[in-house]
Amino acid sequence: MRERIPSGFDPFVLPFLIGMGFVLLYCAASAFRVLWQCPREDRRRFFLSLVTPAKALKNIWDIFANCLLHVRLWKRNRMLGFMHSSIAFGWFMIILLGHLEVLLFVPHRLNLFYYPIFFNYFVAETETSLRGAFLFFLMDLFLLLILIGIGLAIVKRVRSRLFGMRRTTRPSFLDTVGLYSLWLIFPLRLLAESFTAGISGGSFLVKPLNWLLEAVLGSQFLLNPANNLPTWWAYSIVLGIFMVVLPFTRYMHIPTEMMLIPMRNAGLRIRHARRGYALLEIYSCPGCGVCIDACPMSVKKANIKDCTVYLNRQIRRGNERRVEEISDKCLLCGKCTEVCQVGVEGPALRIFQRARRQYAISPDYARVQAAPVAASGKVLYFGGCMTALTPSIGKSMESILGKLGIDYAWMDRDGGICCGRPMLQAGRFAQAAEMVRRNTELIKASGADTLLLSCPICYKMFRDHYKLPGVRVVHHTQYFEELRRAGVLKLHKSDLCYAYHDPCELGRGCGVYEEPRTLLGTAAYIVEAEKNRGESICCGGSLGSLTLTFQQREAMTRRALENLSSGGPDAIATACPLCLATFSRYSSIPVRDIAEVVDMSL
Amino acid sequence: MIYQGKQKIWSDYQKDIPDDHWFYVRSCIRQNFFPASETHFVKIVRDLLGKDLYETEHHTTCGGIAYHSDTIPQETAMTIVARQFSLMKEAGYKNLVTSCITSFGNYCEILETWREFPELETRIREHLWKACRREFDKPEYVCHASDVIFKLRGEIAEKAKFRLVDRATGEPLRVVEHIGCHYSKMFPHKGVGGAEYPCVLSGMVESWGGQVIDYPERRHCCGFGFRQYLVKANRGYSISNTHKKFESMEPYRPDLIITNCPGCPYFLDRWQYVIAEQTGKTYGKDGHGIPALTYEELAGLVLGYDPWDLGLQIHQVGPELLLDKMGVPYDPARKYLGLNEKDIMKPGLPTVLKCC
Amino acid sequence: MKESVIIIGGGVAGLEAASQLLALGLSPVIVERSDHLGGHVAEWYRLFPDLSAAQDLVGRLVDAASGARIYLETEISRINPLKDGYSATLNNGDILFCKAVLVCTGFHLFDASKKEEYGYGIYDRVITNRDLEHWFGGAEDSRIMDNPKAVGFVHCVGSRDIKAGNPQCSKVCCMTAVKQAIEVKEKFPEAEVYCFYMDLRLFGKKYEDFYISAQRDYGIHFIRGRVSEVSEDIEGRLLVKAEDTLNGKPLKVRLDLLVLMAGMVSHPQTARIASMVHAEVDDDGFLRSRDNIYSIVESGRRGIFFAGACTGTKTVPETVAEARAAALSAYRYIKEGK
Amino acid sequence: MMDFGFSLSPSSAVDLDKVDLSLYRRLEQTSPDIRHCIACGSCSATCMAAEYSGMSVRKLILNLQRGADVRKMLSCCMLCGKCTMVCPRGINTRKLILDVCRYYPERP
Repeated sequence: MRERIPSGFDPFVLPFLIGMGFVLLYCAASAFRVLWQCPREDRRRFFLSLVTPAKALKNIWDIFANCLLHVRLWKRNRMLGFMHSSIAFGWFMIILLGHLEVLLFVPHRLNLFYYPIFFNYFVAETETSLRGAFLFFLMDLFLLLILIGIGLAIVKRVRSRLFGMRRTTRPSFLDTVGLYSLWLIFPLRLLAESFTAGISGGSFLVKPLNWLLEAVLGSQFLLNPANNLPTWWAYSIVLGIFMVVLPFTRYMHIPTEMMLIPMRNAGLRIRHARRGYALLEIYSCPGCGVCIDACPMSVKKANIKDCTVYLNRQIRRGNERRVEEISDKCLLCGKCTEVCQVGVEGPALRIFQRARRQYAISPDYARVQAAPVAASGKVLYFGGCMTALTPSIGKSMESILGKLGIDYAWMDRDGGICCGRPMLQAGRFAQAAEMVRRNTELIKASGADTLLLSCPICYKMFRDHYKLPGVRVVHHTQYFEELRRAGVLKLHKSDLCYAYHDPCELGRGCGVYEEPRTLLGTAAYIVEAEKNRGESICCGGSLGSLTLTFQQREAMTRRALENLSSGGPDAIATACPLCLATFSRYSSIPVRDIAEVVDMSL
Repeated sequence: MIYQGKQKIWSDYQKDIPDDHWFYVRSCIRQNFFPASETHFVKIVRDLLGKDLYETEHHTTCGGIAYHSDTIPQETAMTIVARQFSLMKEAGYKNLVTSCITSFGNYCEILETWREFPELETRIREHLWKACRREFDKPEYVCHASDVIFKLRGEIAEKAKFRLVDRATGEPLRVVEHIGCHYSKMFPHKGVGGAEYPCVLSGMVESWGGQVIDYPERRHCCGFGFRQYLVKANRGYSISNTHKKFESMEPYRPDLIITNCPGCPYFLDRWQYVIAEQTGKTYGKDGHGIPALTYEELAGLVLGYDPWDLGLQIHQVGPELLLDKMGVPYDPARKYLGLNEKDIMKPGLPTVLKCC
Repeated sequence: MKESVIIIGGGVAGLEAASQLLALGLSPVIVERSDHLGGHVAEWYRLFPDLSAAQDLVGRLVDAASGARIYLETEISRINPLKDGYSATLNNGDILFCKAVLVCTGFHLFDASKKEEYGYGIYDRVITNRDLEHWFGGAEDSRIMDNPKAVGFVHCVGSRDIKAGNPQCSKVCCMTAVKQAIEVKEKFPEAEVYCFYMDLRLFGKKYEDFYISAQRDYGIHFIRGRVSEVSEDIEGRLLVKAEDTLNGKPLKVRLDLLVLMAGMVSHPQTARIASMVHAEVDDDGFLRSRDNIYSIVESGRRGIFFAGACTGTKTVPETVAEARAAALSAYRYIKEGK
Repeated sequence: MMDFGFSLSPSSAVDLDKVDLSLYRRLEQTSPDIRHCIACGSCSATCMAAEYSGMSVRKLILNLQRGADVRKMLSCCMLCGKCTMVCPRGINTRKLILDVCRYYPERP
């Protein structure tokens, strides 16, 4: 072991140093800004979580698993998982090993930031020592891993279909600069190390390349330091470029996600579309474009630029017009969040974006009268607005409850107050809160202990946004399944084979996947659709979208029906009046609510 | 505006107006509103033009006002009218001439009703017999007095001392004609020129040298509307109608309004004062109003009768500017002298509308 | 010698029937009062719903019927029944013998000046649907100004109006109004275009598409309410009053052009011809068919057939279809005695 | 001013030449299907707020076309979407309502 440069410095490290310095400063400032924008309560919670050992451990593991190993991505797509983890983990290991080398061989240089990165230039170590040989081997091994990852990335750029991706994002100019510099970093490192391998040593990757170079250029040429310096310059410059552009490219997701994970683990949520925690989600988006294929609006290559990845990009760019468009168009089905590797909550971002709008007219509901109901039997049924337009559901509910002899009261049979969810989704929180207040009064006054809902939109709203102590909020699929298990509801199995459509608000929204299936499976046969449960495709009728036209929605509904029909069912079952009405418009096979199916089998 | 188009329509609505031998029935309210108008109709037709015009003091109201104010049933009005017919029969006349537009409409409506429901006529004959032992014949012709003046407009023009022309400029006066609603809106064929473009008044104006203004709200009611005026709660509606007409005619800067109905000249005249008091707005020149005259008054002016004998001092809107324009001489000192030089006293003057 | 059929009227129905009869091997004779063939359609510019040129259709019909004997500016003076046919005396002295008579006398466009309150012939800027078609076809019309700011269409002029003597719906005016409104908007994109309607009766194929397009693509305003009166203001613009019945309020608007959708009424000649052939006239003035479902083209009298708008208001395609049906009926009557 | 015990009543007539259509014109840009209404009234019939505020998308559109005030009818709208569901012309009524609420000019 010997240090080749006594001063421990060479000007070629400057580009790297500048880049690194810049990116560190930028990240620190950004982190400070996010913390500053968070409400005091959130900030306190975050700092507390950092010093709570269990949470801290979880944070470390989550960062390791997701940022380096990309465990979630492996689960979704092995090729992509391998590609990402080979680059991220390999790079991490090279940096770690670089530091180890410094620590082991030149501990007095630990204070030099660039030493581990350019170790092989500054320190000549022979591979003959065991430590050197082992570390050289590991370094080459991880470099090889990264190079394989880069190779895959290049293939993916040209042929994304090989990776199972039908559509991917179009990178912006800076993204392209970042991408090419990232691609170049490791081949250049390989080249630089190969040039100096005759002096500084190397392992199975670098050494043979060094021999090859020797054969071509001659050993004298390689041994002259002036000749190998340009390769190190190139390596440093590319690193520097990558660092400098990083904050302005999608690669900003790398540092951001490391902050997002602990904050999310601390229980922080979006409270404003552009401030605090939301910024972390926006900047954590790696721009991978998984959400494009997942988005129900992207059928027939339409609305691609309205997916969450583009929302994040436009918010970063400050393109307000597009941000509004994208925010208003979305169905809020939640599928992008379901498939997102970093957990960007597209729907929530959009709702908060909508909430920023100012209105000249603001409804209040003082004039709206809703007749109080008394639920002597303790069960209060709330059909909701959409059930009023799908009377088959209401009739089936009445029929089932009647047959079972359950004493119930129908809260909004003759009209009532909306649950408030559509208003909430439109971002008009004050109006939604007013409806919540009015309904809460009515429910409390009714004396009920169970609020039964047949509409998942209402269910989600009552479950998450109402404070109804002592009142159990339950969707009819859950309620009937309970009764079936208790032996109260006895169903005979029909010969019909149903495809079950998971309504967005019930499945992804409330995590209710099993009860409807068990219930339906008792009353009939089930054939699963190609995409189901969390991957279920929105019917296209969602009230979440403010701007999608009737005509635009048709293609989405037809695509969802195609998916549901993939197993050749006799009929489609769903558990949402809006899905029912939307599918019925275009379906060639009958569409029924589970309540209807249950009633038919009772 | 295509004048030939109107002429074509007028040719479709020619009305038979008998040449002579008329049984004349006066109006209840005109004698109070415009006391000299009917007198001058008689003077012009009988005395000046030498026609046979018969009047009887036994004539009463036709019941039209009560009928249109919903205070008597139509059968009552019919029986009253039947009595007038019996008076005409007694006098030996067959051509009925009414002074009032509502009477004219009432007579026409009753005769049409009897034509459609002859049994009703039989019943009315019984009513009349029971009530006063009278019998009647239906008139051969029913005309309005303005029809008669329309017919005689040429003769009047020949004898005219003044024309509807601005003496200073030689330009024809701009005249708004206003036809009473009951004249031809119910039965277009019973009016000269029909209901949409009646020419009974415009014909007079043109014969006497004036120019008729066709303004957008020409067809609109004067606003009297019986119930609308008579019930005070509705009076705002009444004046609003008049206001609408004035707003519509204002841009044409009319010199005068000629009417053929008892209520119209009254309301078109008096409401100008109320509108001026309420809104501060006047429609004539320099804070004056637009004179609203009856056709008899206008015929009288043209023929050279004294304005004060014609009763123009009874109008709210002073006629002086019009008289000056036409060149009609008048003695301001005699303005408030009535019949036989009796002092009828000078009224208080409005604050907004200039009246002389 | 081929059997002859006299066709009274050389409009769309007469021409199409003639060409069909020629194809069936009979010898049709068209007797037309006016100096041209093609009837009202010959005076039109474009036809809904394809916006095809009316002249093209007339040209096709005339070509197809060119093998028939055609009398122009000729009227029928008398028709006498014979043992197995009819003889017809023309006003030029000719006498024609035939096996069957096909009445294709068509309709008469309502005289819009009869609706006095609309001021057709009185106000400078009031025209009819026919005047507008002439103008579309290139005719000069001084009533149509260069850059109208607002244009109105009045539906049902003389139709569904018992006071005008026509209780029937003229069927084609709603669609014509929508078509012409679109055409006007294309000529004058800056103009506001209003359609005053009582009901919109857009029953045919593609008609609703026109309505949607008129609303969506052209921004034409549809006001439900019949125009009650029209007057001219001091600037010479038309002041149009109607009730906005969907609003329950009176409405007025100033327009630079008002187009009256004159409806279809029975042709004055129809009654004369009917009396000659002893056909019955319905209370709407149109000819009475044997029934109105199955036998519209049959009169109920031996050898007398009807086609087109002489039996009621019709569209062009309906008239063409009836003409074919009538030709076939006449053929079977002559050949098979049915 | 003299008190006669009665006064001019305001005209109920809509003068299309005088109505302020700036809001309607703006909405034609942001919610173009405002033009599609055929006044069938399905929206009014299904509306849950109708009986409290006279809400009706049909009337809303008509009033906008006539430059009339629409604030009262919007005052109880819960944005539930029933009107969107029933509209035979596929008008995105919720978008329209939100746009009206958003762009309605502040008036004294």
